[in-house]
Amino acid sequence: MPLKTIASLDIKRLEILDIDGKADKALMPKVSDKLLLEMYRLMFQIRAFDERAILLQRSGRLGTYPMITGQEATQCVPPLALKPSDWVVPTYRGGGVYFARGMQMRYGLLYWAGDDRGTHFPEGNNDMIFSIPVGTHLTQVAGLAWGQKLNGKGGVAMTYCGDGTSSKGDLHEALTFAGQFKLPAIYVIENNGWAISVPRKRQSASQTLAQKAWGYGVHGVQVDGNDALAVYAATVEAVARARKGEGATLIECETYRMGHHTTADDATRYRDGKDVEAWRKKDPISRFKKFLTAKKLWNDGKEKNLTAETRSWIDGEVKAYEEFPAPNPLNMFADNYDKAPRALIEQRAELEELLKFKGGAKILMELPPTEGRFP
Amino acid sequence: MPLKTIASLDIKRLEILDIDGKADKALMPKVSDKLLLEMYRLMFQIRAFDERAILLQRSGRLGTYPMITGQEATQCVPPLALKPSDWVVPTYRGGGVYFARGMQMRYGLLYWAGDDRGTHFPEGNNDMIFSIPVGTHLTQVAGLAWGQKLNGKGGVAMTYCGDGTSSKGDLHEALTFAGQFKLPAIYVIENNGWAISVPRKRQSASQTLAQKAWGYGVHGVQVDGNDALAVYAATVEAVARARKGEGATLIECETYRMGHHTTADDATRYRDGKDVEAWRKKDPISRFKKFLTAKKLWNDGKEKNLTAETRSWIDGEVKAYEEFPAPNPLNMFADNYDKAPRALIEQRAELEELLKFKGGAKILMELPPTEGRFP
Amino acid sequence: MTPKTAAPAATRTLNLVQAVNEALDVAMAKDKRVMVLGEDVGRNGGVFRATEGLWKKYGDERVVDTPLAEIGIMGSAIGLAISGFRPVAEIQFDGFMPSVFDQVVCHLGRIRSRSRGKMSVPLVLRAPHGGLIHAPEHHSESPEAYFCHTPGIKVVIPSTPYDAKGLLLAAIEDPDPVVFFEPKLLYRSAKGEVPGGHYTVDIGKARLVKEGKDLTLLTWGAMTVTCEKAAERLEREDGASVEILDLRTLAPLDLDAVLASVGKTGRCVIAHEAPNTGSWAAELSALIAERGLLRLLAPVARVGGWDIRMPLFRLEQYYIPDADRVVMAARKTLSF
Amino acid sequence: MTPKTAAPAATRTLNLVQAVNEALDVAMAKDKRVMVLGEDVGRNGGVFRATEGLWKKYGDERVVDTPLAEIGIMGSAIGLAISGFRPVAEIQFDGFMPSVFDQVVCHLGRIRSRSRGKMSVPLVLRAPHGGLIHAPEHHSESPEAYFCHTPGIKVVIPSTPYDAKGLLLAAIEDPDPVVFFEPKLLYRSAKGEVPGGHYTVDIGKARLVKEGKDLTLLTWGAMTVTCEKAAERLEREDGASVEILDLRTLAPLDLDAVLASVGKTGRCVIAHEAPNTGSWAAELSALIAERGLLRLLAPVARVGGWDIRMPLFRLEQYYIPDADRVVMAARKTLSF
Ligand SMILES: Cc1ncc(C[n+]2csc(CCOP(=O)(O)OP(=O)(O)O)c2C)c(N)n1
Ligand SMILES: Cc1ncc(C[n+]2csc(CCOP(=O)(O)OP(=O)(O)O)c2C)c(N)n1
Ligand SMILES: [Mg+2]
Ligand SMILES: [Mg+2]
Repeated sequence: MPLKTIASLDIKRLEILDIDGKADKALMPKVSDKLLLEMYRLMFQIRAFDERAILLQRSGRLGTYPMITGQEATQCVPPLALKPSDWVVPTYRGGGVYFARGMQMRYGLLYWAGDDRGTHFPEGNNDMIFSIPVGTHLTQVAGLAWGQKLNGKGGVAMTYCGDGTSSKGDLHEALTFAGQFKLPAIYVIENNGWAISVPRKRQSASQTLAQKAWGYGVHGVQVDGNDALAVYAATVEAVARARKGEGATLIECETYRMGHHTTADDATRYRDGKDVEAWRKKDPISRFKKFLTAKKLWNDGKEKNLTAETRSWIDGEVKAYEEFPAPNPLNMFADNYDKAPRALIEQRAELEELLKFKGGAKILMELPPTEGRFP
Repeated sequence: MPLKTIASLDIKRLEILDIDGKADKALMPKVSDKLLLEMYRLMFQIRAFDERAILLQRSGRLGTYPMITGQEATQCVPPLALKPSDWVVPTYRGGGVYFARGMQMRYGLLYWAGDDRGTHFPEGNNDMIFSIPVGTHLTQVAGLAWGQKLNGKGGVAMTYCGDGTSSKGDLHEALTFAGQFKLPAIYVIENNGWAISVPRKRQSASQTLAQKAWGYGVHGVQVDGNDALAVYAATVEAVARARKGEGATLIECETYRMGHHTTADDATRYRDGKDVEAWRKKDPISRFKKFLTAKKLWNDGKEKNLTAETRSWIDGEVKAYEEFPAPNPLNMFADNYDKAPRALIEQRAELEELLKFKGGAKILMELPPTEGRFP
Repeated sequence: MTPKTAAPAATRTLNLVQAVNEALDVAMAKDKRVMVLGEDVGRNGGVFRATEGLWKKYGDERVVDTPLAEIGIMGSAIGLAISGFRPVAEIQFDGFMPSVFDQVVCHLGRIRSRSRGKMSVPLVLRAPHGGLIHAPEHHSESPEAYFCHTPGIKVVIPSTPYDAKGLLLAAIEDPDPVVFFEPKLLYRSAKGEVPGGHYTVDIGKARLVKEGKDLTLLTWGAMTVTCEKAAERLEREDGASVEILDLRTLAPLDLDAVLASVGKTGRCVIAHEAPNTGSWAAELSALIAERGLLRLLAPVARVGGWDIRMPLFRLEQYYIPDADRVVMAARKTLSF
Repeated sequence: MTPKTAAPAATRTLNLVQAVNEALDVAMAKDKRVMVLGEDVGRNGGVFRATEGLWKKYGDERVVDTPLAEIGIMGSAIGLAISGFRPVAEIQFDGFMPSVFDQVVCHLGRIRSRSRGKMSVPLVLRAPHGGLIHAPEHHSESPEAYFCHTPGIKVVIPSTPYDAKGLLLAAIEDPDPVVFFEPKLLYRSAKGEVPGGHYTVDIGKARLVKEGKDLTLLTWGAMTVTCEKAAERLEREDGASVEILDLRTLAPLDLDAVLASVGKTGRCVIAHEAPNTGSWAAELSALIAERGLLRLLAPVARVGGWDIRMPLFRLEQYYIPDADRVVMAARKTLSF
């Protein structure tokens, strides 16, 4: 039936670097050679790190691990548009984000080995550990952005969620707040095509995920998530918008999960290898390498050095990780409250009693020193 | 930054009847004179009923009551596009919807008097009592629509939520399911400008609420919710879409809450009388009356008869409501399970003991008979 | 019951909702980081008027009418608290709290330990509590057990205006998250002397309402008043000496006070409004018997709501225990 | 433990997840109204393979991979159940159940009474339960207490393949909503004889794992196996005769079985995985002392998780009670 149009919306997609590494001059963002090389280093190193982490898991030296292979641009680039004092909250598939924020990867390994001491970020960074129940961090990040706004220092808050997670009501309430209060927030939907075994097209009938933004008065854009330059340009624009007090942005980064969901998953059960191969051509790293090489910023020699450098860096991180002594079981009672209530004091004593029951009176001496505050 | 547009959407608004009662011929839906008169009767009667209910509440003969004054078109018209076997789930502000579905209003009064026996719908209707925690019914209605789809008889499910409620994550997950599974669902957002004291513009930064549909692959449209013809046309189209298996529709009916939020609220604390006056000009009933009168379907004589008829109908409903005997306290234990577990049998006996303690041994004889199934 | 910080002389008679309102006012005046957010808490002053006047006084930035989205309220309050603010978030009714359980169970009490002490969440989650105000379904709930079973959070529920103000100020100043229940039946009916200005009542300490030798009535919230009525009858009609303990803080529990009282009387009736099975009263009954078995002269009795959906309000007085039910249970316990 | 309907001869050794899978298969073959919905339950067969093969066999319409939206899963399952279907909804891990509490607490168990018996919600909400599989945070939770405190729903948790199949079939056929927990530690480690075809195990009946005279170990889920180890040690090292009761159904509780066993032994240790305070063990401990005070020879002891966030998995074996902790508690109880 004919009627009058009262709102017109469109969704734009940003692509700058084609798969042969040619950049669209018109869209090229301002970015120094140094930063271009840093982007490459981060993507290159995190991929090598991921490969090693998978080997560690396969050989029983690490717990279940979520690799980011194929999503390096979406993960490593956005943090480069931020300050340490800006908040960043990735998802569990966030190794590249934390790495770009300067985290020592030994802690990432420690976390996935099931050790709480793995939750450890660089001093002065406003980094937060991800939420395992997906999406539950999204409204919290609205609060972090709100805090930045109230502090009035131009700080922002950036967070990630997956294509699957975009179906959670949490995103709706988070964007409602972000739009209503014009919060300096950047929501990156890392659309890697899959939510474990559920493909993007079975996740939502929405043509794009970026267009969800229009339902909240939030700016929305889709970018080629395997194109470091496009990801960078979109992030820089969103961060500028946020710092200027012009509100929140939803960036859908379209990328692809090249690996299994985690080392505990077997993607061959539910997806066709052909898609994976098709996406391999769009690989964010090789594409970016072609670009750097054409720009004479990169060559085989540099690649060889970086490869060697990376191997020894990873060896160092793995060694540091494996040298962590077993945690003292009593640590779990630390830092649950500013002041532990009576029940926890009793329960901790009961655990001590259990440890003695198991290992004899001297066991408490033999255990590593406790960490954290108690009571 | 320039980039390519990959998705576009226009949000349309439907208006047919102007405030002088002139209808736009081009948009006029097919509707019989009989149905036009039925629309008027329903709107006219429910308004009179509301006025009486408020008086009852003010004089202590009824509990807190949510009036619909000003929203008669949005409430009474959509059900007219449905069959009894289609599901309908209104909100607590749903008197007009239930009335249009044929409910005896004595039950509406009984419900708002705090009597569970007020939950009573016409035999054969697929009506459901509203959810007091707003929005929590929205995903349930997706399930009801899903059931209709699986039953393959062309049935649909229609539900309402307010502008405030549209901020709940429940709507997001409901529309995600409705879009993904192409459910025969109609979601009516009854945008009456207020969520208690919070005005629409402070509820969401989205230009319209209708455009939220776009984020789910659901059809969205805004209509003048005080225009019975526009509401009817939009509903008929949505129902047809649903019956044909073409998926769900989100209809934003823009109307206005002329009264307080409920009889427990005092709107003068937070809103300007001027807005209310401005909206009075757009009154759905007087506008529709002008239309009918111009069409020679209505005149003062008929109005006089309807007024008298309505008064005696209301008198009858109020009388019937007030003649309900007090409920037997033991009723509360009925119908909690198909078979009551041991604990409830013990607890019901304990209540009997309490009643005896209060009223003496014979009290149980004096109480009205119990209703419902137990154990 | 004595204020931690000496209270200014000026004390007036206030009701419970006025005491809550005054606590918020004092806290906001004292600490710029304190914010109030929720549905209708601003211009409208809250549906129970608990935030009356604050919006005018402290403005849009510190007294915020939020969209109708409880996960948004709870999650953004957590983010604000992590950022160094002191949000006081309101959920309009107890019955709507389940929509924030996800944030409460998965995050609220875990963030401090998950971050290994680097982060804390010093927020207060306020909500009205309990029934008997003739409200619709979901407006008369007592969900405390869900929160008390969740590690890392404190649960407080005052029953007097004095405690309401002092405990709310303590809750706002507490470095950890506090769920603060306000017995809505007492909002206007409970009146009492309340000092002006700032004072706090310690979280984690029960209030001895009255001393007694034969029986302990253990209770919280509006049921405290019901227990006072029941005790008065038991003393008059049965000549029993009844002690009443108002927990005030449910978690962390003032176990010393509970065990001391029941250790003395040997008999205990626990009265509360929630569905009895799996309620907080179960934890109390269990602890009393586990820790004081040999001092019990009779089984602990629980008087609570029935294990069913609370009926609409015409029958709510038969669902929520009244003085008669407490008296009945007390007599069985006394004559055991 | 004897099947209600005679089981066909053919019994094989299955593990617990295979038993769950077979129950779903039998139910779907028997009743066209039965549907399975959840995340990754279709083509992938569930992250634990509980729904393996069902999608191939019954197709897209009856085995549905849903979007990642738990409220949507729970709410639409409620709507489907009201419509006459028999949805079996899966929440992928216990730790994600809080996101459906809103539907569970506000609606799931209330719709029958709210509609005055006109509507019912015959659905099953399946979720893995408990810890010790070295999973990340929120993957090792035991949220049963939240559900057991909520009226109108049943809560079931088998610890053997035989019970898993028979109870799941009973749950699917039950006219009321059933929350069905599956101890994930036992998915593969618990093996046992399981009859082919259709049989049911009554909901609401505890399983006597072994008889004993001196002490009752009351437990459920994976902790049943821990209690068997502890009992074996107590009999060998202490010469104690230990009875083990596996509740199987938490709500409605088989109170007769509990009181009969503790009435006989006079001593009881309750072992479970959840944070102990406010847990279902509290309700059990309370009931035992309230109803059987004079038959208790020692205080009831609860052995549960600590009242803190469960640490990441390197320390989980110190959080979840092991046989040593049960033995320690049992010895104190026996020597009281
Ligand atoms: C609330 C919640 N439900 C379910 C899960 C189990 N789960 C873990 S990851 C995942 C898929 C997430 O997909 P997506 O959001 O696309 O992120 P991706 O894994 O692709 O990075 C699921 C269902 C969870 N962690 N939290
Ligand atoms: C989940 C939930 N939160 C809060 C409330 C309290 N409440 C009742 S009605 C209402 C406003 C609803 O506004 P809207 O959705 O626009 O519907 P309207 O009242 O205008 O018809 C609120 C906040 C509720 N009932 N449920
Ligand atoms: Mg994904
Ligand atoms: Mg409204």
